[in-house]
Amino acid sequence: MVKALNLALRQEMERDADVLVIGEDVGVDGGVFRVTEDLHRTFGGRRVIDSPLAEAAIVGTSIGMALYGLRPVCEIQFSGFAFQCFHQFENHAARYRMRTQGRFHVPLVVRMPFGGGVRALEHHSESEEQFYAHVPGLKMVIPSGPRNARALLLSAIRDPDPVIFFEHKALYHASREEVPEEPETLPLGQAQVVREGSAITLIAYGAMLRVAQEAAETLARDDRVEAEVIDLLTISPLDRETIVGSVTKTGRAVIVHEAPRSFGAGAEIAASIMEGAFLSLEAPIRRVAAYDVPFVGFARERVNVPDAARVLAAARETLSY
Amino acid sequence: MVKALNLALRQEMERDADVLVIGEDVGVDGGVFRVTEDLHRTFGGRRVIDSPLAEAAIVGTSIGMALYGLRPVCEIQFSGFAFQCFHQFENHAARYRMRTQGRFHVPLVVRMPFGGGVRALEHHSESEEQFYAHVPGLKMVIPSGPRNARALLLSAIRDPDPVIFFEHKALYHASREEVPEEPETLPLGQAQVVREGSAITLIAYGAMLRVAQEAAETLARDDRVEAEVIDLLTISPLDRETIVGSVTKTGRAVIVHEAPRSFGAGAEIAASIMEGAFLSLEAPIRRVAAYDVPFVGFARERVNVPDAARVLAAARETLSY
Amino acid sequence: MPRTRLEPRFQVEYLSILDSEGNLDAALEPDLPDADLKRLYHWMVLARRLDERMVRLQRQGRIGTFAPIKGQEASQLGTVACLSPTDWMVPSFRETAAMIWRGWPIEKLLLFFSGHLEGGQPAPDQHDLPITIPVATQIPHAVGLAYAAQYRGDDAVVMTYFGDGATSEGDFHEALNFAGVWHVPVVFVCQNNQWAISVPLKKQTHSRTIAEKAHAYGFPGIQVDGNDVLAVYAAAREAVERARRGDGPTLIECVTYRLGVHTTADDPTKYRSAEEVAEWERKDPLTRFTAYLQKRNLLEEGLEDRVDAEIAEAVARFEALPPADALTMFDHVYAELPPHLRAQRESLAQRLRDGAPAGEETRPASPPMRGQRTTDR
Amino acid sequence: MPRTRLEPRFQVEYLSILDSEGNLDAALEPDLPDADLKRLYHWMVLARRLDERMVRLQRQGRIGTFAPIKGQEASQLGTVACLSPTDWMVPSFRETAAMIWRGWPIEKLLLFFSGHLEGGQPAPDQHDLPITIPVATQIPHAVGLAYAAQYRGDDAVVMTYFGDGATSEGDFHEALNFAGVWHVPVVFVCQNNQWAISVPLKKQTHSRTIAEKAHAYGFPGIQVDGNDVLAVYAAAREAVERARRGDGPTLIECVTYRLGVHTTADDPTKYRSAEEVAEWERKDPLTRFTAYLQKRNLLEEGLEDRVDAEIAEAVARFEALPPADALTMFDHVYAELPPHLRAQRESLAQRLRDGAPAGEETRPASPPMRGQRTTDR
Ligand SMILES: Cc1ncc(C[n+]2csc(CCOP(=O)(O)OP(=O)(O)O)c2C)c(N)n1
Ligand SMILES: Cc1ncc(C[n+]2csc(CCOP(=O)(O)OP(=O)(O)O)c2C)c(N)n1
Ligand SMILES: [Mg+2]
Ligand SMILES: [Mg+2]
Repeated sequence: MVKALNLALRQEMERDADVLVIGEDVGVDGGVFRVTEDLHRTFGGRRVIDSPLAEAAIVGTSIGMALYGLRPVCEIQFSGFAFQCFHQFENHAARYRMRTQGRFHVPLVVRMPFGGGVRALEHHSESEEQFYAHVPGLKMVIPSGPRNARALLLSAIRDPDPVIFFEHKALYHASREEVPEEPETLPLGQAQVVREGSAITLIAYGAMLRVAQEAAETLARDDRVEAEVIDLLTISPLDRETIVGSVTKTGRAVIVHEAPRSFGAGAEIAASIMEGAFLSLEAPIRRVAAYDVPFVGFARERVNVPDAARVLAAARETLSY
Repeated sequence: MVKALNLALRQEMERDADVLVIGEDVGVDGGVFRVTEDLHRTFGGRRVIDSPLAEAAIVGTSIGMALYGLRPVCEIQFSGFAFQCFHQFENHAARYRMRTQGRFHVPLVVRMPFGGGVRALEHHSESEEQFYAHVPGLKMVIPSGPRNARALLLSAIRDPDPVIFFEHKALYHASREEVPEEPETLPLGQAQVVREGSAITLIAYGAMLRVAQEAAETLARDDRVEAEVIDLLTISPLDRETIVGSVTKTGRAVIVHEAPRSFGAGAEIAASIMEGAFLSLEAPIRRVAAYDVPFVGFARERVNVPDAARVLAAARETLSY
Repeated sequence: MPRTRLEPRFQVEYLSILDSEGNLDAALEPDLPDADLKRLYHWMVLARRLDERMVRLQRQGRIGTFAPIKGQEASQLGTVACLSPTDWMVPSFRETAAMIWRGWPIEKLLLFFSGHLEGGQPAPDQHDLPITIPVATQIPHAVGLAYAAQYRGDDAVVMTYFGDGATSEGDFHEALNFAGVWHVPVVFVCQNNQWAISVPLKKQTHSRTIAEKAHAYGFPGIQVDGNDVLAVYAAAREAVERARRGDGPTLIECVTYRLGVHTTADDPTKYRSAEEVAEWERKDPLTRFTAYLQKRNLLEEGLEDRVDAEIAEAVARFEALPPADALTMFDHVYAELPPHLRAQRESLAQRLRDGAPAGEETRPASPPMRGQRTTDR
Repeated sequence: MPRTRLEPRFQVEYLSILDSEGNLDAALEPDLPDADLKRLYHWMVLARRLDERMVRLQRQGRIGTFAPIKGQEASQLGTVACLSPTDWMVPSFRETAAMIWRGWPIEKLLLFFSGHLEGGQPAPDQHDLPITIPVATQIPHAVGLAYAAQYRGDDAVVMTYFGDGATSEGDFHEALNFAGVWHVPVVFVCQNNQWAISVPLKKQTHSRTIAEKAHAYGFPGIQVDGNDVLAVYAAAREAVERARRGDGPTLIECVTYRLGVHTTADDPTKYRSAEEVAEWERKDPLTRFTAYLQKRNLLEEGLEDRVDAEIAEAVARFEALPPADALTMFDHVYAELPPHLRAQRESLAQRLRDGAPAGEETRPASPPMRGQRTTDR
């Protein structure tokens, strides 16, 4: 996925001189995950900015650049350090369009590695999508693989509004896929049905998509049950139509995410399904998520991050409800 | 409610020399809402600290004081400015107990005025409880009137863990009630059934409780329908037992909050009800909340903040579902 | 080299040209054409009268809470007067004088302070950001604008305003540090009015001056008598020229005073003495500038009346404006309306058709910025 | 007083006592008993050998990513040696030397860096905070501890560590400003190792020294040769005494160098030259101190071997520790387990009874702090 993201950045920067990259170690070093590799060499230090170590100013100055008409793509080195700039998102990035009644807007993309399962230390393993999803004016995007990552990043950069773009660390190198050379985009705000089924709907995003798919494959193989799998891709604005449409058909749903369960994104998805498909529901919607605990240390992480076995168990309970 | 909160602070400071107050304008000025009125005169500037204008340091230094064994009560002047210190909540206040496996903990209370309906400017009218509710290790408390505000603040100060304490601006002076002189506490994490009913459950907190009660009264008067009304008091940890128990009885629920609807606290409440009372549900759970828009300006606020009419409409639809 | 002193790269200077009696240090007098002096004076008077009028409007419940500028006119106009229209102005929440100079219609300000977002909309050709309420958070935006101007090769300077209290915020520090590293064309104007609501400067920072904080970021800072419009103008012109030349940022500390309330919800008698206020009233920037123009014979007859008429017309235009259309709240969340907002818009439309009250209740509550009064008055 | 210069209240000094050849400025030599010098040396050697050993352990996949300290031993030990056990030490994530001096068992550090929270638990009587990963966020905690000590009337000084990059964060600024206003007993130790991962100091700040940033907060700052343990010790003792006397905070800038990788996931050849590294290797704090003790005849036979044995035993103890008990993850979220966590604990217990794998997969992935390697090696 790293190469796909790098390709998207390179092509957009070639296409549009207003696109620039800013963050900690994104320049000479090419980013700690190498997503911005070689961009500094190609486009120079004024377009690929090694910033001082200050998240609020990375985002705050990028907002200023965006107000001027540039299209900055920020990198926050890890999503766990983005609370340092959260006020710039909530106070400003999300609000300038409204505040100025359309006179200004903020075409900003903020990329962040997120998620666990990579034996990382505290603040390097968490999933914070919910905090962004609850801020009107922001868009919250999470790709699940190289090809949609590249297409969604392209769309995010071209989008006139601020987009928080989460990249799952476990997918950076693990996830490999053919990515066409010519630019592709994917519309923000649209989920994808990546597996058709009629018995139950499994909803996931990021690295959890693979987990959901594994569970679906086992269900098909061992239980002779066809599960439909939805890849959200955009968390907010949430594509309720696709989700509700699917559950109206299947009557059952399991939601999977890595963030702590309580007050997480799964709650909104569940509530939206209940509102939209109430009469079709055959069983309570289940959420498979991390426990409601702070970072547990990677020695204990494996039992906390949802795996196929947990999704499978939840799906079977739902099916036999 | 201002006097009740002031009483709680004064009595706890008299009782326990480790309790101190810190924030912007909390000292000589007595706080912009007068909640800390006269504490500076009584306890002096070392215990009632007029801090420099920096939220992250107010909370960050308070965490240090709490780690030392003191019990700081911070005031963030408006909840809209607490994103400046959100990283100190999420990175640290919520985690020190876990991080040190119990060697340290953070007995910290952070008071913040929140909520709309007071003709205030941007960042002075929002409701951010959801952001705190999703952080494991924090507690999120919202009183609905003078007496429970006083009792909950007492409990929060005595609680060994960090408590975010939201005070609704519209209740500061509007809401009046007898408050006994001798200290009262209320357990954190417990909701209250403030009105018994069997037909539908209305769930609210803060200033929305009054709105829900009005709707319940109208239902009783005009529709001859008895609604049960639950005052959450603590948002997190959420008292699912009380909520689920009530809806198991009534089979119908409407949740009311001022925060934007999507990915808000109402989603968790709805999802929890669905998980806990699925077979009792007669109708989809409705959420009455603000629209998913940034601050609209107080000239338009009235149509955005939920009122009794909206709750009533939602309740009637639910009842006739 | 055991224990050696490192020579400081910068020194802090204090600049004052016109003292409180209107006496001049002719050597430093900026060469301003009479027309410009008159213009400055016109706006100083307009700003003062408008400020007083707005306080009355607020007391009458005709607008909401706002932050008066009385006493800070010279700090704002002396600095903003050095900008050209294509330069950028980034205000905080107490820049009425700077904003009207930059062409904000008075009625827009009134709209803003009566809760209409329309009041925050700059004109299409206006290079100003709107009022920012979270203290210091606009400073990085100014630095980003300056970076963008430099990146595009545009000849634009950015000037941003904030108070003494703002210097304690992390955003102030991070933004000035970026500006120093990037060497961008930005001028930081700190209106040190001695107070952050009830917190005096000595509780705000132990630094002797705010100006010297610039040295931590590797660029010059200067302290100027902020009630001396000539000194402010001279310092600002120097800083703007430095920025335009490509010689980087400057921090200007305008030593001034908030003669009025913090906001119309504030009661300063709780935290400061009448003596202190009286002492600063003797340093009023307006009387001082008047005395100077008097000596130079540049005072115009009936200026106050013309200014008051100008204000009266704006107030009339403001009060003639139609009530807010609630449905427009969905127009500027995103460039395009997503499905869930389309649905929410439709349900609000339905509520309004069903007769839900669209506007605000007409109770004369007077809300925060600083807020206790909202609820007990 | 038209345009006048304000005399600076402080000056920045640079302190160096022992140069890279081990030559001494006798006038400034701190009067340290031989025993203390030997003790310092012992810990310097231990820190160096442990660091090297930990890198090997990480390469072998026996611990996870960590941040080596090679080259910064003098900065850490010269400062921490000035604290008494009842003083407080607040580290960032690169203070192995300071931490072991403060009594952290080596096996706890190894536990920490292999993903066990048990490794972050200070002893009941230990006045240290655990490793903090978010840059600069621990600095306000140190100021709060100092305020609390002063409030309680305890005779305790707080020392906190951070890097050059940390000085760009808002939390650094806000914390130092509070410390200046509150005049609390805290010593800020900045290990300026020239790099923040790949970002060199000149891209980090345009300030000439980090030491002078203290002036913005109204207290002294001093720059010291951070590879000269005697100079570091002298400066730190001065600062600790100042704090204990009640004369407020000090910022110490230790000019040093990270000789190794940023973390074991980092590849410094991408951003810095072998020449630069070689040049700093000539300034190695250990060789320098060795030369000095040599001259004073204070070197002990077989110290390396004794130190290596000490390390080997700790590693053995570490590897003999039982695997993590997954269920304890619920024990320290709150003082009491709320109902929803009781339920979650029960369901995890059930999963484990049903044979869910408790521990981590034993693949040799090597994760961040700095992270690209986690996934492509
Ligand atoms: C981040 C933030 N915290 C708190 C406030 C509340 N508040 C509004 S103005 C103010 C004082 C500002 O003081 P200063 O920066 O000196 O500006 P002045 O009001 O004196 O012009 C405060 C605390 C705010 N608006 N933003
Ligand atoms: C708030 C925050 N942002 C980013 C990071 C990622 N990160 C870890 S160490 C580091 C560089 C720190 O540089 P410096 O302060 O000089 O300390 P050093 O690593 O040189 O000891 C960065 C950017 C972090 N840990 N915390
Ligand atoms: Mg001020
Ligand atoms: Mg460094």
